[in-house]
Amino acid sequence: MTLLALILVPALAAAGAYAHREAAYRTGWLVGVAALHLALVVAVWLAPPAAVLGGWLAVDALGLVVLALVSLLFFVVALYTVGYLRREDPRGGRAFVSCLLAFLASASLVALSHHFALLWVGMESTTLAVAPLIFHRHDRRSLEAVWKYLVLSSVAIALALLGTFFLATAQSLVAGAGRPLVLEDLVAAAPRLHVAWLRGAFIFLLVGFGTKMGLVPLHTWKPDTYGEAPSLVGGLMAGALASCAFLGLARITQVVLAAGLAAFVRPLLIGFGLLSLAAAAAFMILQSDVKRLLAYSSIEHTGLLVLGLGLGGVGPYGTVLHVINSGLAKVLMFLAVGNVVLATGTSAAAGNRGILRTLPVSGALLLIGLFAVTGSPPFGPFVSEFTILRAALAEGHPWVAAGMVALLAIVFVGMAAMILEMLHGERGSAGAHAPESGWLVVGPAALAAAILTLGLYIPAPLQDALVRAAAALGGRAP
Amino acid sequence: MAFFFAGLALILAGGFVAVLARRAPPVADHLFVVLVGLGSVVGAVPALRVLAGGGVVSVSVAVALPGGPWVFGLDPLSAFFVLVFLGVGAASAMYGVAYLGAERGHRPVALAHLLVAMLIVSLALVAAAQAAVAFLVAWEVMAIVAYLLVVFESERAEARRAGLIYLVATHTGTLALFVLFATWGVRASDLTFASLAAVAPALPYGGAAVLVLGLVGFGVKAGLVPLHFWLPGAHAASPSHVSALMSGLVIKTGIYGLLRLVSLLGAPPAWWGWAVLALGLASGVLGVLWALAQHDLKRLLAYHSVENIGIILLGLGMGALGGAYHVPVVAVLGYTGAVLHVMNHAVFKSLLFLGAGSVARATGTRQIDRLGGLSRLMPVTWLTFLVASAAIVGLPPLNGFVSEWVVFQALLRAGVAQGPLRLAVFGAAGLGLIGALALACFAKVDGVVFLGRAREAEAAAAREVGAGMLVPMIALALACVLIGVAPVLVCGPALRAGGLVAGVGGISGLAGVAETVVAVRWIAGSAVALIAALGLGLLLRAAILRRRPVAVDETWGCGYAVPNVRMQYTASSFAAPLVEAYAPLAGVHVERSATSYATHARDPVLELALLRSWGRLRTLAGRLRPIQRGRLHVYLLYVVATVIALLVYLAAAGPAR
Amino acid sequence: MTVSSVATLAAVLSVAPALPGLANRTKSFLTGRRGAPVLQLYSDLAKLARKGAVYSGTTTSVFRVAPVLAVVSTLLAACLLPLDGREPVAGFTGDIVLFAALLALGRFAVVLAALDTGSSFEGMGASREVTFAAFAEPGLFLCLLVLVLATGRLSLGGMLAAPLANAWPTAAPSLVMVGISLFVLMLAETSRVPVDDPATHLELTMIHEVMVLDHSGPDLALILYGGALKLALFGSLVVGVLVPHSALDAPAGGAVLVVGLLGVAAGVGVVESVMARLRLDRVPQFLITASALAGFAAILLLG
Amino acid sequence: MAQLEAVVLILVIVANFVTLGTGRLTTCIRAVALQGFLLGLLPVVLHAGWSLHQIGLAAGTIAVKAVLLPRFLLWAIRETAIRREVEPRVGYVASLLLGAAGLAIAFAVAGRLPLPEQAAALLVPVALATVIMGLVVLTTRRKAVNQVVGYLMLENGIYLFGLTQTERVPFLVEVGVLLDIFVAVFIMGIVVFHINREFDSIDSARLAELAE
Repeated sequence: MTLLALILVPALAAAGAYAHREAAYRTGWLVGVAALHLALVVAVWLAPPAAVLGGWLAVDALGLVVLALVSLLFFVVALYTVGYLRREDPRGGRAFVSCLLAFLASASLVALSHHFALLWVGMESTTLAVAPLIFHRHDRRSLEAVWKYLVLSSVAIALALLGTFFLATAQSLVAGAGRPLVLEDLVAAAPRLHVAWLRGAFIFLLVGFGTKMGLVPLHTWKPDTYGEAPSLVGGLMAGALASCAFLGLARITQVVLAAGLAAFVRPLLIGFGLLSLAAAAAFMILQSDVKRLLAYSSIEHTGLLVLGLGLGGVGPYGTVLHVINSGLAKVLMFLAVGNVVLATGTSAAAGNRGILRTLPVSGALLLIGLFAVTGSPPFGPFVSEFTILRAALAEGHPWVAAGMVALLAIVFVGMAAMILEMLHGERGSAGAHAPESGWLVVGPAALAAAILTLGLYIPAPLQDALVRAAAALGGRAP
Repeated sequence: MAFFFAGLALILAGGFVAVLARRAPPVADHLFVVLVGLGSVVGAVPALRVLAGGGVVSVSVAVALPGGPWVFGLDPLSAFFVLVFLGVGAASAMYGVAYLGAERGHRPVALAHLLVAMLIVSLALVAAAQAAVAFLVAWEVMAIVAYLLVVFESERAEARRAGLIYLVATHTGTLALFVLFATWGVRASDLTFASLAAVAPALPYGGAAVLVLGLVGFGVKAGLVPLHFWLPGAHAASPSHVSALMSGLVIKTGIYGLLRLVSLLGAPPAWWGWAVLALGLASGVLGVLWALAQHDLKRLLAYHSVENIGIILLGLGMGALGGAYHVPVVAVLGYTGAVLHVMNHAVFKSLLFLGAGSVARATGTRQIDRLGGLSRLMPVTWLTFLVASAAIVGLPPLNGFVSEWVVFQALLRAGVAQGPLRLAVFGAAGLGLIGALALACFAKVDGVVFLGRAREAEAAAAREVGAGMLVPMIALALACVLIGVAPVLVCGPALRAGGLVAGVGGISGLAGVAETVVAVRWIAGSAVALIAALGLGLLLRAAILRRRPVAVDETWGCGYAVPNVRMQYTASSFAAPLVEAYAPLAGVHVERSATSYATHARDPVLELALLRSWGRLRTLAGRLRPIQRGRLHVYLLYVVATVIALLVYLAAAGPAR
Repeated sequence: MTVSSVATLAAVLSVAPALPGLANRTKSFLTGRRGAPVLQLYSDLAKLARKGAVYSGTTTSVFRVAPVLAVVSTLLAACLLPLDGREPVAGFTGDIVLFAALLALGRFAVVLAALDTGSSFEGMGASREVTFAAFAEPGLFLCLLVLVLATGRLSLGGMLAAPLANAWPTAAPSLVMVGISLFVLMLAETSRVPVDDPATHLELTMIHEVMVLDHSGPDLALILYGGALKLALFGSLVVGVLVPHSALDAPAGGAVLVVGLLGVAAGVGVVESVMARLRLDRVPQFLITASALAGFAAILLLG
Repeated sequence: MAQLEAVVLILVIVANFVTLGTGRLTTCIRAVALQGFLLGLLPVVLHAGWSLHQIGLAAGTIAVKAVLLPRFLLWAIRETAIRREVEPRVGYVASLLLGAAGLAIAFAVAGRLPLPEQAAALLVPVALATVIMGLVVLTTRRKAVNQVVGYLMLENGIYLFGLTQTERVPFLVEVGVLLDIFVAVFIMGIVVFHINREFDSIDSARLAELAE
């Protein structure tokens, strides 16, 4: 029941939020539901319930990690939303909260699905739930952004559906392969599944979910969308939505690896990983808009995720850990940048200077976020990136390691050059700055603390989940 | 180890007190000074015990992170560095309190104190870490904190630029270290140093990859040529006590890293030793040549750090070569010289930067050619600065001579060895050249800044700085003299550290080492003799002159009737013959006309190589822009093309699993 | 420290002021003039020591300490040389570095004193001094390391005594080259033609002389004596390398040295009379040639 | 039944070619609506049994794909009074040729694929061809509405392929899929409507302000 509640509570709450006219009530509702969801996740973590709906909804380590991350990030974003909605009043404010909650419901569905078609439904729902959030300004630029996002995501996700059907076909061609499209049965029967169809399924699901993750060259919607969406939505997309999309890719990878197709998929994943890193690095060093910069940073991290997944060894462990770490770091960055944009009204780097002096708390958080997101010790992403690097070297890919490190260096230059100039630079014409409200900084501050903690210490339950998730993805604990 | 951590905690507490009590500056300042001082003393206790011959101590923290437990420990090498870091760190931090006091109104001074405390703590932890992940964490915290201190005066574009270049350089170096430890740890059970040392013999190609990565990763931090490009800007842009910390201590962590690498890896192959020796020579000679061409006092001192890193590397390279050619005396002396020069350079270079800070505070400028005659107005600063400059030049009876002497011993002993190692003896000539050039440069600095007459009004109006700044400077100057006069105090510990790196057990059993220990006593004796003879000579001179008429007049103007201050020889002119002789090597641009003469030093690595390559990279990246022109149908085509490419891959994959 | 080493040192100290005089006298003789007496410097020193002093108001104590330091450091350096051919007054493994450092200390003091006056002429002299020193220093080290390579000893006392005599049969070409190289370096270090001209009267062309323009009285005496001592010091090195006399008895060894020194001084005079002064920008080439010669000598020994 | 099935599938192909070849937006939309209707018929045609599952699916498909979405799109272009021409980036003839090539590829590929026995011989190639032609429309048409049409074609093709797996994909999931597609097109329609109001055109080529 808990599993169903995780999906239904936010879904019903979305409808409930739409029904209420009073804005203050809606934000309270949002925070309450987010807290409840988080509590439910904790309960699930402490006592994992049995699968429901004939095995369609279940928890395993990988899903749990993503679910917990989504829930935590959503809670932080919900707190931020309280402060945000006091400062900005998006058109169609009622739909804003509803769409956020709908996103939570569909993301939870993705995290809990152990059925590929259901997973697809959840994934498409997340796409659609987010679209109105991007569009809330109703101006030309956000229109363009949402249009590109919608078309590209929908086309990609349609291809993922085709891949799902391929997977079903691969399963249907062998007798006794268990329940259709249920993850556990697919994994169990994987060695017997039809190879050609399985490979085809992987390719289409890779394109589909890869687009949602933002793998190069399927990433084109990301900078536009992240650049135009409100920062908290950008954060949610970069932190939670991308993690869900990664989960989809991880699920099919689980099946193909179990089928013994490692030699087929690993070069693909490594190739996409490096390509994404390279393109992100190239576009970052020319960037002039901080939110677009963050979008490319997100693409970079996506590249690292698939890279770790493709490397094997301790790579998958690093990847799953990096899902958490990069998710936290990206939301931290987006929310801190959000505060800056709220104060100055622009996300152009040139329009934001001397943030550490005008917005000391947000500035400090942005600074921490910069070092965290670029994988500097002692922050969490360092641990995961370092693990992925170790995987590259241990699995005999020294050139991949060299490329990865060289690109990370370029990425660092790109990010540091812009963000540090924003933090320290001289203010030209300073606008009026509202003081930083507690709602706007408590969430990112908590994230910063969490990232620092994960860089120094991984709690035992999390460690346990990571090891099991890595094992499911063909990896081992470092 | 309890004392060690307690000391670090006290230092950190001092930093936090400075922030928390910032509304009551006198209280905060005093508490900060007391806590940092106390913490340094307490934290140094275990290090002293180890260096005095006590056993190696360590403590292991089981963290649930990939890479195994975090081990912190003190062996002679770590202990030596910890001692340097805490001692010089505390002196600089105390100086900083008085130095920054004037800026309390418009800059977050309390935060700077906290950052300095954090910097000292992270430095000590870098030296004490005995596990890769703990090391990297301490390493990067140190780098980031140092960055924040470099951009303390962030309203100046110069500081921001220097800070960014520093940060990028150090982060790139850190990335190289990531690869280093990841490569090394491929076969190790975890990433503690003990496990890494255990698998060292199995590394492919004798650990060539690790050694090269170490040179890059640690080399950036140490600032060896050509990886020094970040150093002058960062050191010049920082507040002066931070420059002292950066130049005296932070860059030494790069040397520590190399020494630690060698101690874990075992004797490196000969090619590495030759490479380090060559890099050391290049850094030493080019560093001092670039320094000669500088006009900014702090930039000049920064380039001297490059030079001294070169000297340290000469020692390190000799250590490696001694190990590679199985001449343990050379190995031990080389490493010992390196370690000793680390300490000495930390002392006199931080003192020089503090002196430069006092000059800048008192006059408001760092331009050497605007200064002059400060020795009368700032006698204590002058005296300490003079001691430090004589020390950095390597003159007896001061500490710089002692460590350069040890490095010379390693170089010369290579000459009396057998085989290809003898070739290294030419390094001695190089070191001689470096010393002579350094003498020229510090004659210029001392002469133009402190002697003669003030060239501009700001120098004429200078006043001696307060006691808060003078006391740390005097302490460091006394340390220069003490080590110079009683080198026995530090040579024993340094030999232990050097012996550890060289992997030689009973170092005192080596004939050459015993000889060196005897020679060090002779050096002490000669220092005393020199001081005594000088004193005697001065007394004699005073006695003679007491009965003679002594007049005071103008400087002899060679017949020119009205000499004025503008006629004094400037720093540019002073250095001109040398700078011009080496101009092609040093990338110096000379501008001269009938009435003026000016040299412009551009850092060839930064300006000519790196920034140009970066520009090219940006141009290249710019060519990729058309990929994202905003056209949705093109984006859709990418999706289609990806599908097609993947299907082709699928078709090529063949039927097998 | 032996009686003979101290006695020889004393002898060298007392002979030193005669050396510049002898060099000048030789030069005068060869150029057909009478010239000043050989012992002129003794009377100069005596006269200066009796005088008072005039100081520039710009100068500080640096200016007053420097002459003493210059003499003291040269003196201590002389203690390291085995003047009698067998043993120095004091010495230890690796003292060749101390030797070079003591000479550098003296130079540092004199240069700072020059800068202390604030005079553009003295600044110019100081600039030239450190410049040429920077070219001479590697040469000195190369010479010393040739001796290290030839004898296997790291102390001046060791290498210039018996081991050097033993090395002559095998390393003669190298040692001759080092002797020449040291002679050239001596010309530079002691400001003789062709590097500098002690007899010039135009400040703009001076190196050493212009640095000490402001010194007067006893200070100037110290400077002059220090210069003479430096000549004796390098002369002893040259003699020690070219004429190993460790096999002789103490008085004989000392006598060989003194005679050798006089010979070196005469040699300086000969050089001064046959060579013109080099243009300032040619001096580095001259010194580099000397260094190269020593470097070549070292390579010969390594081969 | 086999002939009926073949007729339906051929009509699907015809609808594809009409979409590719016509110059009128409304024709495009109507062709896709026809396709949706045919898709609704197919489960019934393929599997003679009249299970509740199949009827429900057929009804839902026809309601969404043949009625609701086309009407909504027609409303959107009528409300915004846009010009009704297709304005392709690639000419009609070229589009048709591309479609034909896609059809050929689809048949060639499908012939080599190992298929479940129950799948009809024509179904898979037609599905793949529809997918390809949907992608052709998506990438060669200027107008936003037209791209929605392309997306619908793509979805239809995938739906056709899914028909080989109907008994393996549960009803609930199919409803979910259908609902998702409906919402997707609905939101796209709204966006198209807004685009037109903001830009006075639904030429998606004008939407290139966000770029590097």
